[in-house]
Amino acid sequence: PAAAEAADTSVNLAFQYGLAYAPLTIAKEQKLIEQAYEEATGKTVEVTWTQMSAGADINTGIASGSVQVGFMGVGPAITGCMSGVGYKIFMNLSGQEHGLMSNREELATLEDLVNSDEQVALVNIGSIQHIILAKALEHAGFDAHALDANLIAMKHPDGMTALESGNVACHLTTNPYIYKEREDMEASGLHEIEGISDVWSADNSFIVGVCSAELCEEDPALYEALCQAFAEAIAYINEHGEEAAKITCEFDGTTPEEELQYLEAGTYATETSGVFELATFMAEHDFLDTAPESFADLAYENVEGN
Amino acid sequence: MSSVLSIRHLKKAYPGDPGRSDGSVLEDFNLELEEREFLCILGPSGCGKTTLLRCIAGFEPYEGEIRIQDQVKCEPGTDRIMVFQDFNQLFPWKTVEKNIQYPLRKKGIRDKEELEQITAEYLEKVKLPGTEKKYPHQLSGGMKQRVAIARALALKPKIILMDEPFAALDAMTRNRLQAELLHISETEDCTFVFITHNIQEAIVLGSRIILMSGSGKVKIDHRNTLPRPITPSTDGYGELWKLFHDALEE
Amino acid sequence: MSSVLSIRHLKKAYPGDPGRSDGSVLEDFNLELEEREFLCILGPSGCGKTTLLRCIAGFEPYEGEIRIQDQVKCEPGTDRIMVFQDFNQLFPWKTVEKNIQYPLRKKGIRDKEELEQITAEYLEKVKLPGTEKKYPHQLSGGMKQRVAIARALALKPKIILMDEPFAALDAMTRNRLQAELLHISETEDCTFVFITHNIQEAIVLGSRIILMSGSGKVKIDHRNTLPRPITPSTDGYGELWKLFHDALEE
Amino acid sequence: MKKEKLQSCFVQLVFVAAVASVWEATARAHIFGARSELIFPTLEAIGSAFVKNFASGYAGVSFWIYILNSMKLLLLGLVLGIAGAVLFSGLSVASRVFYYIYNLVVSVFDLIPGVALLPVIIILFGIRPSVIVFLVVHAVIWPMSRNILDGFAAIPRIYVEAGKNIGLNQLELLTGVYIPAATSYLVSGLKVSWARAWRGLISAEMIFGIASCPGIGLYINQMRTNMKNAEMYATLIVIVLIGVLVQYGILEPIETHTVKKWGMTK
Amino acid sequence: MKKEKLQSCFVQLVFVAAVASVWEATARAHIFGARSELIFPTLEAIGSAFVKNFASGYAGVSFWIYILNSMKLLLLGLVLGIAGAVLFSGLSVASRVFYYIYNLVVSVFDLIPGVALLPVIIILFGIRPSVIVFLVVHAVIWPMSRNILDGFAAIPRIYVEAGKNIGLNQLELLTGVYIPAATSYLVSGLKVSWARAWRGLISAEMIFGIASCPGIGLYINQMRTNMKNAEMYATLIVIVLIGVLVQYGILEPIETHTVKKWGMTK
Ligand SMILES: Nc1ncnc2c1ncn2[C@@H]1O[C@H](COP(=O)(O)OP(=O)(O)OP(=O)(O)O)[C@@H](O)[C@H]1O
Ligand SMILES: Nc1ncnc2c1ncn2[C@@H]1O[C@H](COP(=O)(O)OP(=O)(O)OP(=O)(O)O)[C@@H](O)[C@H]1O
Ligand SMILES: [Mg+2]
Ligand SMILES: [Mg+2]
Repeated sequence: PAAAEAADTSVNLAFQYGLAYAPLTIAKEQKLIEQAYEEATGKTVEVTWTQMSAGADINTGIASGSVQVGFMGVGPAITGCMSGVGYKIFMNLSGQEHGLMSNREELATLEDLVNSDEQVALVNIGSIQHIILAKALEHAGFDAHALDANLIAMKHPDGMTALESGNVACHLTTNPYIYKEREDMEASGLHEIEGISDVWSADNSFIVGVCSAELCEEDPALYEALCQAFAEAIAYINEHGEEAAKITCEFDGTTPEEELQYLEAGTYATETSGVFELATFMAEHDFLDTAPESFADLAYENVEGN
Repeated sequence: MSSVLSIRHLKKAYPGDPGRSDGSVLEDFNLELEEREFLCILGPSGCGKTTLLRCIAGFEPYEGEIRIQDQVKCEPGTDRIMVFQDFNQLFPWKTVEKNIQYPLRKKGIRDKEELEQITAEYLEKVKLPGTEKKYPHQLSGGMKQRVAIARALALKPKIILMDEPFAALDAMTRNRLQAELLHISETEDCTFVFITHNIQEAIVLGSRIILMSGSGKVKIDHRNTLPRPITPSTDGYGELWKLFHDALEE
Repeated sequence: MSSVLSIRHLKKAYPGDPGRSDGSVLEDFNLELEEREFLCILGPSGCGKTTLLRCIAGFEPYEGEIRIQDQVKCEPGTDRIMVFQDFNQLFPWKTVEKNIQYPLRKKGIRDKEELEQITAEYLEKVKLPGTEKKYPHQLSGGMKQRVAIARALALKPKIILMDEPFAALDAMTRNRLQAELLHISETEDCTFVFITHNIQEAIVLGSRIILMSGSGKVKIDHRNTLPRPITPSTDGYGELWKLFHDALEE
Repeated sequence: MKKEKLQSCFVQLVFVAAVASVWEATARAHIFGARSELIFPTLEAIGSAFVKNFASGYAGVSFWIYILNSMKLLLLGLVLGIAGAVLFSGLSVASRVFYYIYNLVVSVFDLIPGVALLPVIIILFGIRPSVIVFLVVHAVIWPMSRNILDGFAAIPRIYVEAGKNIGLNQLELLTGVYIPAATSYLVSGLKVSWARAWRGLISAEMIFGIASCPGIGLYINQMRTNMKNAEMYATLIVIVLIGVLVQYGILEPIETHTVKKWGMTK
Repeated sequence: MKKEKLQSCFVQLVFVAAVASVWEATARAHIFGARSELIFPTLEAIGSAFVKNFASGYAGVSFWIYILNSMKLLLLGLVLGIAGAVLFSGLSVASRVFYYIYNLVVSVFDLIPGVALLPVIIILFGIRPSVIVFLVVHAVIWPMSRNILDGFAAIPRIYVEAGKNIGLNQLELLTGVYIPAATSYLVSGLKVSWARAWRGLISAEMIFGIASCPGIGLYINQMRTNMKNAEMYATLIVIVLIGVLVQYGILEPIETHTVKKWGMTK
């Protein structure tokens, strides 16, 4: 703490819970930001990590200036960019596979689902999972909002509990829950409803990092260090999967083997993918008030991707 | 006449309170009360009169045996109705009228007119007509006591336990209520246990008078044979008064 | 002697209560009390005695004027200490001792020994030595009243307002406390307003006796000139007693 | 009485006006950086969001529907919670053994956050609005029980004795003595419970949103997610208005017509 | 007294054993599908998770640290909340105008869920542990104030009059009469507040976990996210144990040494 007080500058980072945030754990544990900043400038930086359970709180934190950097689902990030919270995407963090699982035999396809009044659990109404479902529906030739009235918002683990105990018909979820549910296919009589992977894969940007405009403009050195540190963390996961899994498994409550499997199933990369397209889709289907004109409305110049 | 109340070897000590030297308020207290007796209890303040009454009423745990009409009773019941010493014994959430009628209802009287008639009758007896709709907090101390007396009398219990019921009343009201009690005692099948500090009152009312010593023992147990109605000018009144007065002075 | 208490055109009605026919408990009530007088108030139950005392003490809003030593006082204060009619006036969270000492402390007496000495002295006066460490709920009704009396007397206020303080006491204790009050009244600079239902008590104690009618008016205002100490055998006692007794009977 | 009521209204209005002015001044001062307006909207923005809420609703659903849905679940949960509290506290009066158990149950369950119970609730109740009702009950029943239990313990002994004396049985004692004598505790408990129920409902709807039965909690959550702070505050105002209305329109009159009338409270 | 205590302990133990058996039977019946064990773990699993919690902690941080961090924030919030409630309720006794205002403030703020205040709190306090403290205060101060205000209103008039009579000023009246006379309300309020504080803390830490100061709420949230229900229940047991310990170890003795000793409650 004594050293921290003497730090030349400081930065507050906020993120959420789950495997998708694994690179942050690496960066935090290996103090990559501190190192990168010191190498570049010779000065020290104090980094505070806060875990919040909703992207909305991170948005408020950034808007009020008490948080400078946040990581969240691409959905809230796009909303934040367009509603003037004062940040843009400064890098991609990860992409994760999504899937729609069901415990009702009669629900084999999206069409069956649309024609039934069975319920679909997902993490939040208006969340990225909701948008993915809308995309899948549109892709399959239905109205994007055809299932809106059937949605049940609950946290991933609660959704899994509900699905496996037969209390909800379908659950749209992501890594690692989707894998656990797939593992249970035999035993619980679950099956997957196709259609999600057609419109969304682990290659799509799922979690992105956003950075306040102030930090980006006023402290380019720190901004650079952040970019560099997270790029390193991502590279570490991709190149030293086993070591990375050993570090992060404890946080995710898994064994290193399981963790490695999960990490490998995700895509960890700095380039965004499909963000602008997603934003356009959101604007077209009432998930967003104002449509971005170009990718530059959503991301800083240094960001590669679309 | 059979014994309506029989107390044998009653011992009462309050928990966590060493009490008197012998450690209890009442010890080896014995009393046999016959039907339709009017027992008055005299005794210095703090000698255990209220405690005795509370044991009879069934509000306190005790050692020994208390029998009502030959049955051991440890729980409170409608056969023994208590008029407490405390001014706040009426239910503050009920009007005077309802305070009187509620126990009657529980006793099985449901007819509205009958209830009203009884209420009026007993309020008349305690000189409180017109207070039916008042709440207890709107009454004076003496008025509250009188409503409590009316409530008890209206129930016509086997035994009435009264703890200084007239202490807060002026002489005239007191006289009237004394006459009322005497009348009830003479005409109805009712036994009284009546605590008072007023020797005159004890002599006027009691067919039997007990005087307790400061240590909770029965010091005098006197059967009052003066011819009724008793007034200070009745023959023998003076000696009796002196007997109790001197015993209290000791 | 100057007027220590002066009540002019006092009118008191309880809100939401039509009260008597004229709509108020007290109306155009006037009273001048000189220093070191001992005023006893008699009156039928419910006539407004307590109400009067509460107005003087400053616990009730009223119309008219009440002056204490020539100053208009509407708020309660330590110059007028009240002993309530209710048994539960002691602070239940304080022991007997602390109940007596707390007001003394507030009055500025901090010395522990002095406090203990005063406590012992006044508990002795009310015949309750040895109860220092008890809580009020462990006392009998009469004992609570006596502690409240001790608490008030220990404070040595200018005016003591007492609402039937001896009602729950046996004859002997009552006599002893009457003597105590007379002694205080003779030796100390203290004015008493004392409500009682006992005509004898009023005559024995009062240097002045007021009898209120059932409608809250002053019916008799008598300066008691019998030579002290007054006993029932004092010359003129009989007539005086009859005067008040008959007035109450009406 | 009447005068006091007026005076109290006046003071409260002045106070509300003062708070509103301070808010407005803060909002206009733009002291929270460039995005001040977003996170600290002006009264005007909140006001027009208020109007817009009612006028257009959200996601094609009228705002009234949100309110109605919430009120339905809220009232159901509140009634069940209060009834349960009264029932179990009543049983505690009748049986000492039950009292020991219930006292422990209240102490334990009052400590457990609703979210932690969610898995169990989902298993037991399925995915239905009843889950929210259950969470509201969970928010209400324990503090209410605590108030009732403690209120029952604190009623003057003489009333219970007077009740037993006139031959009341356990049930009659409960309804005829314990409940009226503890009314001031009960009313206090009702006030706390009413607030608990609102808070419980909002949090329940925020962690567990049912699209087919959307409530105010879901609405607030949507507004938060979409960074519509003005709308969020406007919705809060609606919640507060309903809450205060109930407090001053229902709970205070109850107080006036019971404990105040009986001289049991000031 | 002593005997009653023993009896109560015995009854409660029997009850806990009964509940545990039912839980165990349900868990062993495997009635909740393939992952029944995960969703509804056996006592053995919970027990070993309990041991593991303490033995190895989580993410390299000892479990004690989580407890300690939480307790620190909890106590701070609790003390501030209670002190604030006493202070403001006290002022309400002294000034009628203040009473009107405070009564309104309590009614309004008690209705607002902590999450909804979060934006304002974040703006005012930034992202710091003090936000959690603030949320705990918010959970405690309003119900506590309600209890105190109502308790003050319900104390028998004669005590206040006796107090005024012996010349107590407003402050002395408060400490010398109002507070002791309302003790049974205060203790009841303390019990409710203590539970409120725990629940408030857990929810606060669940929506707002600070990695540098991780608390039990963060821990529970992690366990939930990782589908470690056994660990979650084990943590709940810790919460309940601490809560019940305080209730029976601190709050009940307070009751025994005040209102019970004074004969003001049974
Ligand atoms: N709840 C109690 N706990 C402990 N001691 C008590 C309790 N109630 C009464 N006592 C004690 O028991 C004794 C007798 O009390 P009791 O009330 O029976 O007296 P009493 O004869 O009715 O007196 P009084 O004429 O003053 O009403 C007293 O010494 C009193 O201190
Ligand atoms: N708080 C109140 N609200 C309404 N009416 C009241 C209130 N207090 C007293 N009264 C009424 O005022 C009248 C006088 O009451 P007060 O208590 O002064 O009588 P009192 O002379 O002291 O009688 P007692 O000798 O019985 O104590 C009574 O008729 C009573 O009903
Ligand atoms: Mg007695
Ligand atoms: Mg009176």
